[in-house]
Amino acid sequence: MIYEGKQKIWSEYQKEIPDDHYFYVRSCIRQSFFPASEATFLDITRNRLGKDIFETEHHTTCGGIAYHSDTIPQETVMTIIARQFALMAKNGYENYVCSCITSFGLYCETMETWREFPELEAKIRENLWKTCKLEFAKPKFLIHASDLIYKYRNLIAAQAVRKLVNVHTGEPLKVVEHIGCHYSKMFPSKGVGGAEYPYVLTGMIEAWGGEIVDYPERRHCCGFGFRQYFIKGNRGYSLSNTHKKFESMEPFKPDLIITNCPGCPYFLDRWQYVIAESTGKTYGPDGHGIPALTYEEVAGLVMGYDPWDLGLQTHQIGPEPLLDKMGVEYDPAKKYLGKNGKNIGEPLPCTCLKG
Amino acid sequence: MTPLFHLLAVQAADPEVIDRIPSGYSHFVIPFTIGITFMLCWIGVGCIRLLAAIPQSDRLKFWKSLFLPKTIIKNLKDLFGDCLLHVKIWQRKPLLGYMHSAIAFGWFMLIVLGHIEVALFVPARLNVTRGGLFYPIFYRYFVWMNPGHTTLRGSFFFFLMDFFLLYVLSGIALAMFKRFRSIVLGMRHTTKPSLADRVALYSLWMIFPLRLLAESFTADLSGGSFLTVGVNHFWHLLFGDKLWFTPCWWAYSICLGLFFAAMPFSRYMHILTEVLWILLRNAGIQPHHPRKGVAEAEIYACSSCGLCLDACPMNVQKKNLKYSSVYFIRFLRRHNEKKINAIADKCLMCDKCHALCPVGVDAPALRRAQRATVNNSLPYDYSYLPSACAGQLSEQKVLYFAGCMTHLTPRIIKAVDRVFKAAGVEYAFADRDGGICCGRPLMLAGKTEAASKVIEANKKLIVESGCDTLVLSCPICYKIFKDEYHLEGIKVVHYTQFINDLIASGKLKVEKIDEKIVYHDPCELGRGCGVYYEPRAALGQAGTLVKASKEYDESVCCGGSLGSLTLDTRDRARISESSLEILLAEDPETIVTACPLCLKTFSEAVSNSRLPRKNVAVKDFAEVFCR
Amino acid sequence: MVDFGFGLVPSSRINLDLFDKDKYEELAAVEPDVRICMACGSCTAVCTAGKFSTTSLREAIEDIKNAQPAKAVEMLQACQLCGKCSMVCPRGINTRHLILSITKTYSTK
Amino acid sequence: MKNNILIIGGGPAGLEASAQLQRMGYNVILIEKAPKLGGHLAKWDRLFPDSVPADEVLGGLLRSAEGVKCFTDTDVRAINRLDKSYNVRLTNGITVLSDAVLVASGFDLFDAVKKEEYGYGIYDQVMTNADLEAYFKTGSDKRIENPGRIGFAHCVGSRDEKSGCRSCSKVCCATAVKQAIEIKQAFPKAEVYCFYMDLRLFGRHYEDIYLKAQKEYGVRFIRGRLAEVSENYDGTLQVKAEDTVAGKPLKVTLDLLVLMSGMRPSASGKAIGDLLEMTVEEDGYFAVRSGIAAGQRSPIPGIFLAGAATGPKTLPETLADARAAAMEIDRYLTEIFPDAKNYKQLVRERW
Repeated sequence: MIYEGKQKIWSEYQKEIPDDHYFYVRSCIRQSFFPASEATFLDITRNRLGKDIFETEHHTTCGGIAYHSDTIPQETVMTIIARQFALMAKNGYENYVCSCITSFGLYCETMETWREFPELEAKIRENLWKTCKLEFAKPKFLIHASDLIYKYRNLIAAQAVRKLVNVHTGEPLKVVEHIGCHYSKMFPSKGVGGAEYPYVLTGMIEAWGGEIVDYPERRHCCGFGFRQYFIKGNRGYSLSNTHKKFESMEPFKPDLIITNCPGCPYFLDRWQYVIAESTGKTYGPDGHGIPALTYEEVAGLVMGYDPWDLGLQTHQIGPEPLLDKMGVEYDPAKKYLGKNGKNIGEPLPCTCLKG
Repeated sequence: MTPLFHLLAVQAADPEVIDRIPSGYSHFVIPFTIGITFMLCWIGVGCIRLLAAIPQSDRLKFWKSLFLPKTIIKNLKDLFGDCLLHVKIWQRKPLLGYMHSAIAFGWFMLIVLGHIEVALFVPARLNVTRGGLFYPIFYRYFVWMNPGHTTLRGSFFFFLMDFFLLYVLSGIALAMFKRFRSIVLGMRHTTKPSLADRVALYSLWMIFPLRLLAESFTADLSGGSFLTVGVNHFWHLLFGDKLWFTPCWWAYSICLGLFFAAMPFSRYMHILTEVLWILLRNAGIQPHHPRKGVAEAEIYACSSCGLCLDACPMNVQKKNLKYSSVYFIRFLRRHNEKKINAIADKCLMCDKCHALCPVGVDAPALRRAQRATVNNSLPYDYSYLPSACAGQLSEQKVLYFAGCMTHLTPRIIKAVDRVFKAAGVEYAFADRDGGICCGRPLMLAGKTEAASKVIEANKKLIVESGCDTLVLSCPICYKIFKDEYHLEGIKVVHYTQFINDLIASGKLKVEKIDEKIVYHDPCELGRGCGVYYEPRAALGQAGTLVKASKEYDESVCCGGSLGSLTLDTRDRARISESSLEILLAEDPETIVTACPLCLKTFSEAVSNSRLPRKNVAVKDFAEVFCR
Repeated sequence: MVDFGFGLVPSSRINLDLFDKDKYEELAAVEPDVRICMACGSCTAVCTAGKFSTTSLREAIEDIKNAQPAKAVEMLQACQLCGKCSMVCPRGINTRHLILSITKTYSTK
Repeated sequence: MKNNILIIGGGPAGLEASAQLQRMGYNVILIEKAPKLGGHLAKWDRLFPDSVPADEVLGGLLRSAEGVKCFTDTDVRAINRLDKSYNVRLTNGITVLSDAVLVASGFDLFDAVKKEEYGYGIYDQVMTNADLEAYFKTGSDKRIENPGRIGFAHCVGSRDEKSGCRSCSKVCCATAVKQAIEIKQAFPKAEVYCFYMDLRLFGRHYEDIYLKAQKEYGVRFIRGRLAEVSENYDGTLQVKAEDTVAGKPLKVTLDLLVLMSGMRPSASGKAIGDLLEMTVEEDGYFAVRSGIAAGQRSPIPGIFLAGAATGPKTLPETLADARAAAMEIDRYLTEIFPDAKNYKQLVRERW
């Protein structure tokens, strides 16, 4: 691997990310899968970095899942998106930050479509007026939440209490980065580092002291694939795709997977369990899995957040070996206690996969 | 010195023959006795083994055949004609025929007459316990001719013995000459002899000159005729009375011994095995295995004469000589599996070697059997056959089956249709939309079991069509439909025959035009099915038929044959070219053939070959009758 | 093991890393023509058996080269050795011998 | 009077045209921006289809062009069109008054880095056709150490609108087949795969080397564009393509991947074109008066074109094109140029 070659490509895919005043929209599924991630994001940006970041309870789904499952037409989706933009404008913001990759891709797609077909934009404007009596303004900057963390990666590193380093060996942790497909594969120029060698997560890992693992199937989808997962008859394909990725990364012995998409950490996490329980194969050391975390969780870990506040207990793959490696202190007794101190319920033990 | 007139004396008084060596034994007979005993044991054991390897039913058939008058006559005719007189060689190459018959028949007569002499003059010596094995052979050594009691009978035998000895010697002289200049005897290629062959060959060459030497040395004592006595006089003139006849008899015996000892390992085994093979062949027994049973007889019946070398179409290139039948049989004999398979697969199966073989060794059948040992067990899946043959054919008396290859030469289908229409023949087209294969290629490749499945499916289709005549334009199909389909009540004809009948019965009018036509005999049609006459008769009506330099059963394969599994395109092209040359001997304007493969091959060869003549037309048989 | 009602799906992907070179060389030694196919498909187009089954010599050669010999062997079982393919092959491949050789070399029976 | 002719580009086309024009008695000035004459030919080891040494061919070209005024390391600084002639200022300070200008600016090899998914410049074991030729010439390249499996990716930067090139580069298929054979000769035990979309082996003997590669060298040709390359743990490459003949996705591990970089219009040629205000077509190559009947004449009178400046060409095509250009220049300088009175009329009729 020639690092300079990659740097050359990264230098060609740089993206302008605004400094402050962001309009934040959450992800439908992240809120239920890993709710602490978005909370951590807001906490870091607002309280640790001191940025103005606004969110409104009126925003809705972008319609992306329905769109990619071919259940609603494009114009409907565009109108939903136009409404979100209207909310942003109404609240006086022009830097649109989304938590979801599907949304990000869809926003990019919509804006590009409008650019190519202005008559469609006019029609959507009309639709939005007819349905909601709202007028929208297109965002000046459309960015993904991970772009923001990428932008402030060095500030975060400066505030970090620990690095992505194995405290026992002193070796940097080996990190697999997994970018959501819709982040830059559709529009390479919209993503930091482009589509082939995306830099957005790599930049964070490098800044926080980890070592990036470049495994052969890194470009591939996590396996979610919308219709592949939603329809049970296709679910084997979803699983097989994830399996292919793990088979490919296995020889590199990664300590951690970092993701920036709602579905990816979920499927890279849960499918490890399914693979283990149905085939007996595990990919981490000693029957453990490889933890698949969100970038906010990783940022939180280096910044010294409590792992249970970061929601690491909501992962199927137990984070403890990783926490031990990083030297993170945690109270095992509090793992399944909610914010209110009550037990949130514990998963049953697995047969093959070690907690 | 025996005065000459004694030999001519008419009066005879007892005893005419006196034991010169009363014991009837001398040490010099040992080499011969060992040799012949070894050989007889070998052949005895071999015969038993061979007959044991034949299936029970075939063995029964064989024994029965020996007592059927019809086969007895045929056996006698073949044994005399093929083994002794070599009629088949005489027919094609007279000088070579003379050579073979001189050695075989001459030697045979020497042995028979020798035994008759012993039987007449010293009958007691025929007893095995009294030297019956060697005594008749070395008769002249052991006896003393009573000079005062020679008879006409005795002289007659002396004369015959000398005559046949001379006859054999002339054959041997030709054989020696052939070793060095085979072309004089009509053979372009001869076989490469193996070590045992060489030992046997040189012993054989030596046997008869030594016999002449030995017998001529003793001719003044034990009698002789014009040759031995004449030579005897010469020796006396040359050496006086000091004749070393014991060393000569030793040498003679050693050569005989060597020859017989080497015989089982050499080509000369054929002299005896041929008899068994002819008997088995005439009993109608087919080989089931390339090496065992009948095949063994066939293998050992091969005299390695090499006539098949020149016959083989592959041998336009010297590098392919090694694939000839004679070597195939030699390697079968030696159990050289690797070479056997390579040679078996290479053959075009044109059957010419079989047609020309002096002893009728069916090498292509052995090759097929050899292929079957490898290929018959290969997996196949013809589960689609029922659906492939499911269609309903329109009911017509005449059914035409084009076959796979004909579908690649649609001109044949078109021509057949036009001829049939012109002659008012109503017919159904069995495979208009493409049918399945006839099974012959599978058969040729040794996949007999798979072939039977294809045959079964086609047979059903044909029987259910309700036709009474099946016309085939492809000789490959024709061969297998005729031999293996057993379509009772349905006349299976090749379109050359059918069209010839149409012309003969006046249904098809043919206008004779001034066109020089040469007819190529497709292998499967000519040698395969014996159809030589009808196509020529029909073509004679349409134009001037000229000769090819080789035709009928000597016709050369076009090179496109499906028989070969491994012959490559370049080798095939060379064969096509030489085959074309043969056809163009009398400068015809048109080459006519009656096989889709030959048609395609020649059409391409005419334009691709390096031959100067490119304007010759290649036509299908039917096309001639619809111009 | 838990039955989730779904599981790993066998991959249809060709993995050339599984290609058995020795075996292929064994085949190429008996029938070198296997090397020169240019996948024009003439053989498949004229195939007598191909009209009634899914057999294709072109595809079988591909399968051999793509490390899927079992597919090739199975496909070629429908062949009747009629030889039409050898007549139309532009490269003059000895198709029938190739078919027999593939079956011989790769058949597990 | 001897006319001055300026030839821009000292590759095969420029050299051949110089030699021809010099033979005709013209005063030829050849400029080359590189320090050495020969263009891409000087960097190549052997040439398809017969593997003739490139040095031999270049040597021949140089010998026949002996006596031509040559400026290497020289580019054009400015060009003014006078009445009929061109006043050309060179970067070495010399000014040439030229009656005809031949642009033989050739081509650039596609920068394989731009095909990011192939990882040239990123993965250790990826090289280009030019790198491989350099290896054949020098015998050393750290990427080549007894490779077991070698892949050739055809059409890198050719027939790829995303790389900005719709058309075929014409020479890569034959080059790939040639290099596949040569690498097999160097490493007989290696397995060689060529990933192609169409094999465009149109020239005489080209099909022969294709057959030779299959038959004698066992090169495997896979119809499918190489789509993705990644690096394995051990530094080997995992490449993916579709075998479009089999209709199945395919992957294979390679020890070496050679990218067949195609031809792109020469960047420095384009700069000269800009100075001359020459028309460039959509594909980036210079426009000609007529692609069929006047392939060596630019739309501007007195400006001629030869070689790959007007699109991808094989070497023999380039040389033939250069000879044709020489003939065209001669025709122009004898039939049109001298007639000062009717010059414009003649140009209208005959250019």
